[in-house]
Amino acid sequence: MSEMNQANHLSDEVMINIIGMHKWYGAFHVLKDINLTVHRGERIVVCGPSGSGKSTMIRCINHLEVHQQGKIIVEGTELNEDIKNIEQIRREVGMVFQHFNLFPHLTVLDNCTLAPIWVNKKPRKEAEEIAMAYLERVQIANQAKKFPGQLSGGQQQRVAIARSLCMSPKIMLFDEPTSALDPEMIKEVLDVMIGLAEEGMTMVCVTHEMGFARKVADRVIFMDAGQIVEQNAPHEFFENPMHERTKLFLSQILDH
Amino acid sequence: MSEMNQANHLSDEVMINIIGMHKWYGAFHVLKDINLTVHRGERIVVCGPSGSGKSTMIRCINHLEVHQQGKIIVEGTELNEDIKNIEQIRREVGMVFQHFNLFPHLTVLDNCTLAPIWVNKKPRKEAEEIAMAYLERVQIANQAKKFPGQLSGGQQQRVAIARSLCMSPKIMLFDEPTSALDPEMIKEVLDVMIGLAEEGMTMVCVTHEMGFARKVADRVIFMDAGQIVEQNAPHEFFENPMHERTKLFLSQILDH
Amino acid sequence: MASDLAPSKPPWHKNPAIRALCFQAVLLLLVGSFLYFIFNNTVTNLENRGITTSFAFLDREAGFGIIQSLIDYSPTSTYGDTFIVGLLNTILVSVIGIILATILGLVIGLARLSRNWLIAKLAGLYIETFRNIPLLLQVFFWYFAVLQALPSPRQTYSLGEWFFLNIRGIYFPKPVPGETFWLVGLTLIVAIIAVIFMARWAHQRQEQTGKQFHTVYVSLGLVLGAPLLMFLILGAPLSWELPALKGFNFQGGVSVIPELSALVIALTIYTASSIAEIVRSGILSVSHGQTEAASSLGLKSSHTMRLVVLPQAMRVVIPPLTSQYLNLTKNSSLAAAIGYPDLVTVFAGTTLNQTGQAVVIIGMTMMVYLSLSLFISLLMNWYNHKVALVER
Amino acid sequence: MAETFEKHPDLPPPASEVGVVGWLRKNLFSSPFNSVLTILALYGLYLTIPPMVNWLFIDAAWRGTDRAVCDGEGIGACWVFVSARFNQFIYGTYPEMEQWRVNLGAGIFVFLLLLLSLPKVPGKLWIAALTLFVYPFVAFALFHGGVMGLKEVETTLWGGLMLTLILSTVGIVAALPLGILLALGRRSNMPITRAICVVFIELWRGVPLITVLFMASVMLPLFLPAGVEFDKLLRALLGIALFQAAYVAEVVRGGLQAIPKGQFEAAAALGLNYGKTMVLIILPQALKLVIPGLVVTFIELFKDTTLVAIIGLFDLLGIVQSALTDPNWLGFALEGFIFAGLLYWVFCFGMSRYSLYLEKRFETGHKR
Amino acid sequence: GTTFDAVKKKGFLQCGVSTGLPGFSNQDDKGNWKGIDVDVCRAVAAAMFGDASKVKYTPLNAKERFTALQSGEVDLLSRNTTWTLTRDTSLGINFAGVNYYDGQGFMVKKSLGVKSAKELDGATICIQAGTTTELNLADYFRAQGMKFNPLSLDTSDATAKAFDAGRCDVLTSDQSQLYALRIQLSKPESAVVLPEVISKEPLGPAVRQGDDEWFNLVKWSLFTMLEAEDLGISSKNVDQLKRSSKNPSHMRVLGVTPGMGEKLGVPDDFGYNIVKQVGNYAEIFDKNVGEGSPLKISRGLNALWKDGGIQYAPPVR
Ligand SMILES: Nc1ncnc2c1ncn2[C@@H]1O[C@H](COP(=O)(O)OP(=O)(O)OP(=O)(O)O)[C@@H](O)[C@H]1O
Ligand SMILES: Nc1ncnc2c1ncn2[C@@H]1O[C@H](COP(=O)(O)OP(=O)(O)OP(=O)(O)O)[C@@H](O)[C@H]1O
Ligand SMILES: [Mg+2]
Ligand SMILES: [Mg+2]
Repeated sequence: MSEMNQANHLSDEVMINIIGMHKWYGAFHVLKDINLTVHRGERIVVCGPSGSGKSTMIRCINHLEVHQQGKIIVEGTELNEDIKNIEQIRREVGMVFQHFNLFPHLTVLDNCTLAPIWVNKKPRKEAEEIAMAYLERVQIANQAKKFPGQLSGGQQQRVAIARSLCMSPKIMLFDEPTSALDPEMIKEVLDVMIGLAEEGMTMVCVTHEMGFARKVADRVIFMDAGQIVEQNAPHEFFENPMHERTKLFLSQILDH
Repeated sequence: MSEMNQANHLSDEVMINIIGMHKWYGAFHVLKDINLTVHRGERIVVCGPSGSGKSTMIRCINHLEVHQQGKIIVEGTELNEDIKNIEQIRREVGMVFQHFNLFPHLTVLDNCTLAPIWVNKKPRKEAEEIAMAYLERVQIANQAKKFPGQLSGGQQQRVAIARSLCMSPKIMLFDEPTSALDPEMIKEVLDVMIGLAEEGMTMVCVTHEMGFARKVADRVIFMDAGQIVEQNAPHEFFENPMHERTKLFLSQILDH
Repeated sequence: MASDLAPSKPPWHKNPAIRALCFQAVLLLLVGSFLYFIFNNTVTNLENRGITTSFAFLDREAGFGIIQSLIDYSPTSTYGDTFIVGLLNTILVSVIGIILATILGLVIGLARLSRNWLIAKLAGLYIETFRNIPLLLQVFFWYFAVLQALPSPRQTYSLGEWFFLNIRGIYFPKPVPGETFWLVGLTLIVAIIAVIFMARWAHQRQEQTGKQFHTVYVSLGLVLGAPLLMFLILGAPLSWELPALKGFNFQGGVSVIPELSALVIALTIYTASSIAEIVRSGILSVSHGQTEAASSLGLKSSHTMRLVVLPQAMRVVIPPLTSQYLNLTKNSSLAAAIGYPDLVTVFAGTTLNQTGQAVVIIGMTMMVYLSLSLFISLLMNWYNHKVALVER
Repeated sequence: MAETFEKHPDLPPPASEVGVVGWLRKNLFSSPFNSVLTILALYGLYLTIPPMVNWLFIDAAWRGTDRAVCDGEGIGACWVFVSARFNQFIYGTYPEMEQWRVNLGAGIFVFLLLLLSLPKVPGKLWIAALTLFVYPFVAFALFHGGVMGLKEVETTLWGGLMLTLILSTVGIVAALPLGILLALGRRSNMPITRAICVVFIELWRGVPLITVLFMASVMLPLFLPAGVEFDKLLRALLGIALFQAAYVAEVVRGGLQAIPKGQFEAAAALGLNYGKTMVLIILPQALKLVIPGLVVTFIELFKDTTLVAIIGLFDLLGIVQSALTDPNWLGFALEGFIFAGLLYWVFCFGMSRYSLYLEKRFETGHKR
Repeated sequence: GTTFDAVKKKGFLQCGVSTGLPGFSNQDDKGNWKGIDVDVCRAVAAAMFGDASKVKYTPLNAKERFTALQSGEVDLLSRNTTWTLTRDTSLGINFAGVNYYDGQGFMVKKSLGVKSAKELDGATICIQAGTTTELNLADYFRAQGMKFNPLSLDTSDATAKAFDAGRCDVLTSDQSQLYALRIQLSKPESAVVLPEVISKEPLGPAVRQGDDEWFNLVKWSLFTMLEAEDLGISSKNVDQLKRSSKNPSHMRVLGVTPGMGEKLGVPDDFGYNIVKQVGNYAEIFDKNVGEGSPLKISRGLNALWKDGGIQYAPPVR
């Protein structure tokens, strides 16, 4: 479990530490005793069948969902009800959603400068420069003046990534960033994510793109029924799955 | 025109006879001089490019559209403005629509028993027995108490077929019954239709499922610009199309 | 689970739950003290001005007349009675208005959808005209038009010796039941019970044998015919009190005052224009495919309407329709403008003025309207819940 | 074996399908029942339209200064009555010398609205803020006077169409912020806040406006400490604004509900707090969605302002009514009501068309 | 008292008047308020501020008037309001005198041929809602054992309109109003006022209870006009009398002899200001409702005590 395929870029510093975390929706026990440590620069892919709690888990990391037991420590700060802590952590953690969730009433550029200006209190000019740099980075700078509704899905998702990057997050969370996209567009987005990974960004990514997992993940985590069933380096994970459940899942996923 | 691939099930009785039929939408001449004879037990597939008038033609057969010239005779009764004739014919002709058109406020079972009770004046009990038999037939009897909104598209289309069958129609018309369905569901519905064909139902089916046409059709009719361009037995039709227009169409259809 | 693994609690002033609680407490305090401030001012003001506020006045003699009352009312009745009279009159216009507006709205709404171009356009014209003119103006207009158009009692329009129409109102004969008339009533009740049983029997027969039965005609025959037969057998034990011109006015019979007519006409015409739009959108909301599917199954168009279109249209129609009913009821308070003795005119008007009990009277009036609207919204929620489409 | 195929030319449809005959057959005489309806309707029109046109236009008295021109047999509508009173119908008893102030104020308002509704004008937000927050004070100073050397014109002199417009615009503008707050409160997850907002909204929506106005006009002073008093117009406005706020709140709530949850989540994930999320992300979208709904409530309010006539304010309807009691012009109520009705109709119809137009425009919105 | 001080402080008087009753209070085509009730307001303003124009008017309908006074919306209610025991005691108001003695009467169309109110059994009667007339009417018909249909309308001109249209046979109101309303009919000659007077209707200004100072001022402003008529002081001769009259009564009323104003808390020349700017009672009566007006009502009960009427002012001394 400790073998990582490209371990050279990893540092010892712990970025995310989840200890014995449980979560319920009403009476439904959706996450059960989750324990997870993510180091600086580590790239983690989370997979598992639908409804297994993958989204819920990563949404707990920036407190979009509230957990009821256990601890989540992000960059040394514990997530609790203290609203200041949470705002602090959300500034450090970028999140990209399946459905992009761009703000349709703002231009691409305004989408990207909104948080730097209002949360980080940057002057507009500086914020715009940074934003343009990141838009350049995701190769979409020429669309800066357009509205999200005028872009294709892949372009929208890239804007969403740029928007997160504008806050200079230390960790990026991705929740199935490509699953709402048409096949041609998936590649656009994956390329951007691979680029990010190469630059050493700490990433936690829920995805079923096994190609991506194989290529960039330091560790693949398999979840089922609210629990982490197995975690391992990608080649180990794909070639020697330990659990029956994992094998079944992989057989379905890799078949098509 | 007399070679049919599985001609053994055909009888000489003419079920549908369309003679020199024209139809206009306002000034737009949508059907031009349609002549078509369908015998008992015959299975006819209608294909052709979009807008060529396929739907319009089969909708004329049960007078959902009114034609302006020529004759349509169904089971010996001519379609004219006499409302009694039309109701009579509609009882004998079942129709399945692209978008199912189930009644959302009624359960699956009630959808199926509505017409037998109110049109054929059957006692409810008997109507329900028949309905259950047909629901069984399309393998959906266990969903009888659900509402259409709770079913998947394929299930809904099968209910729609069962609903038509409950009137014990002598002829079934299908207007692209599978084109609103996801790929996995198409098979469910086609299987039911093949079953019907095997039982000797007279069928006129607008569809682009060429596999289905090859397998069950007695005759394939190709329409373009409001006219019947070519009609032939399936193997002839697919292997030796006569007209340029047909060849072009087939090359597009079979390519993918 | 070890308790040290519970998420740690932040200090209380950083806890959003506690903050929310504090915010709400402050809000409650503000609202509460605002209400108290008002209450206090009112009490001191009333005291300073020597007004005593209580319900005692409701038992005192009113001393003024009211032109139309559904209960026995005379100037010797109490102020409490004026409340009842006003309330009943409000209910009367509302109920008549609701019935007529529904019928007219339905007709106009269907006309709007008519395949007849002229009819559809005329219905559209009706809707756009009456929807865009203030109701109060229409009330005045109709009152004025009604008054202008009608002759004085001496030049009255009449239909034989039975019906009269003049500026004082419409007059009908009033039935005066004879001694044995109760038997006719009894027959009617028996007939209704019989119809209920028959309907059940017909339904069951249809369930079992599929045979349909002309329930509507037979019931009509039964309900109308049986009492009529009884009536004739008993030798017509009913006399009519005919209205007749005595002195200044027609006396006797049943009369409808022009204020009521004008108000009902205005409310009906105004509300019908909204109802027509609701009906139209309701019917249009049922997709064309539904009608096609129904007719391709061989259903008659009347059956298609009854079994397929209406049940689905109702879902869309009922909620806005109910709020139109509510609006009509609230709008009936415009009666004050033309002197129809509804709750606002009689109770919140004359009675308030004679007694000076503004707080109590306005409070009671508002409570009446409020309870009505709460009642109707509860009903509506219940209905919505009942007919909600089941989806995946 | 297939038969020979030749392409048919498009034929013209049978005469019964197109042209005047086709149109008539299809639209007026498609069935016996429809034919009867058509004939009945035509007969009804024949009975009503010619006399109405005669009375309204042909036989009407258009010119003159006193009622003499209207008295006599066969004379239709007396529009002279309306033209004699026209100034009063528009401005009430606002002094004639000062009416330019009203015109100026209205002109500025129309100009601002034009700026707001033309698509290409930059800085919409600022113009909107100007219209909502600065303009009302300017307008009040202009109309009321007593500052900058303008002669004071008391609100009791305001009337006519001017008052109607003031009541309805101020009503909606004042109701907007309160309505938004109430809507936010009703959507909040704090139970007490929610309860207070629900009670407020349902209370106001449950009672007729006329009782609200009555309360505002006679009972409000009873609620205030002795000595505190304010203008009757202001009190009517307060009643209208509170009443309207409840309706606005419900419309805005509809808009808030239509904003997908993802927008809240994305804002939270970027570290925006509740206030910023609302102001920067949610409200701009929600308000845009509800503009057509707001226009509709505005039309309702515009019509409902006539009720102030019952509490003795001389709005358009009130002033027409009071003109009818002029001993010199008795008997022209119909003309007065038709004139007022027409004015109201033009405004309401215009606005309802505008809201339809908006609905269409926002349907495409920013989508591709 | 609070009202007195408040009025003094704001520098004008808020006066509740009728929304439009010719002779009593109505707006002329320039928007100025005119009428005998209006002149009471003006007299009070003249007394207090030495300027009769320092009045703002609030038009009130019958239903609103007491609430408006109670709530402090107006300082003085001068709106043909009948002084009754109930109103004086239970509404928290005080009547400050009577500026017009009136009585309720009936008006009918001549064509009905009715000569007396006793013939009105079963008639439909138009009446203004919320007035004492409404109560008197019911009393009268009860006492006579007759029936009637009351059509209660909001404003007096609504009653006139309904009567004119023939909606009712009879219009009942205070006699003074009947004359005023008669000239609003399309054919005034077609209506007659019946001889019966069925009630006493002393109309007068009213103030809120609890401010005696204010009550006094209103009361004595009214009396001063009566006293001026009694003493022969009118707006025409007031300047001359002020300069030269040696009659001690004149000198007291016109403030030549100091002391009277002080007792009321106003300048000593308040009497002079009232007469000069508003007139004496005979003048305002004549101008608004009497021979000098279209109403042409005779003085009758409203003549001074000396002339066979019952208008009588206590001496200003
Ligand atoms: N707000 C909620 N209330 C109640 N149950 C919820 C809620 N959100 C999610 N769930 C349930 O929690 C479980 C886990 O949901 P989650 O979205 O985390 O699954 P997932 O692994 O991301 O699945 P998918 O691959 O479909 O996105 C599911 O069974 C889901 O139905
Ligand atoms: N109600 C109508 N009014 C006017 N034109 C119509 C109407 N319905 C269909 N059409 C036109 O008639 C032509 C034939 O339509 P039809 O629906 O029969 O085509 P189709 O062959 O079924 O095409 P598709 O494969 O797209 O279903 C089309 O050009 C269509 O635009
Ligand atoms: Mg998920
Ligand atoms: Mg088609």
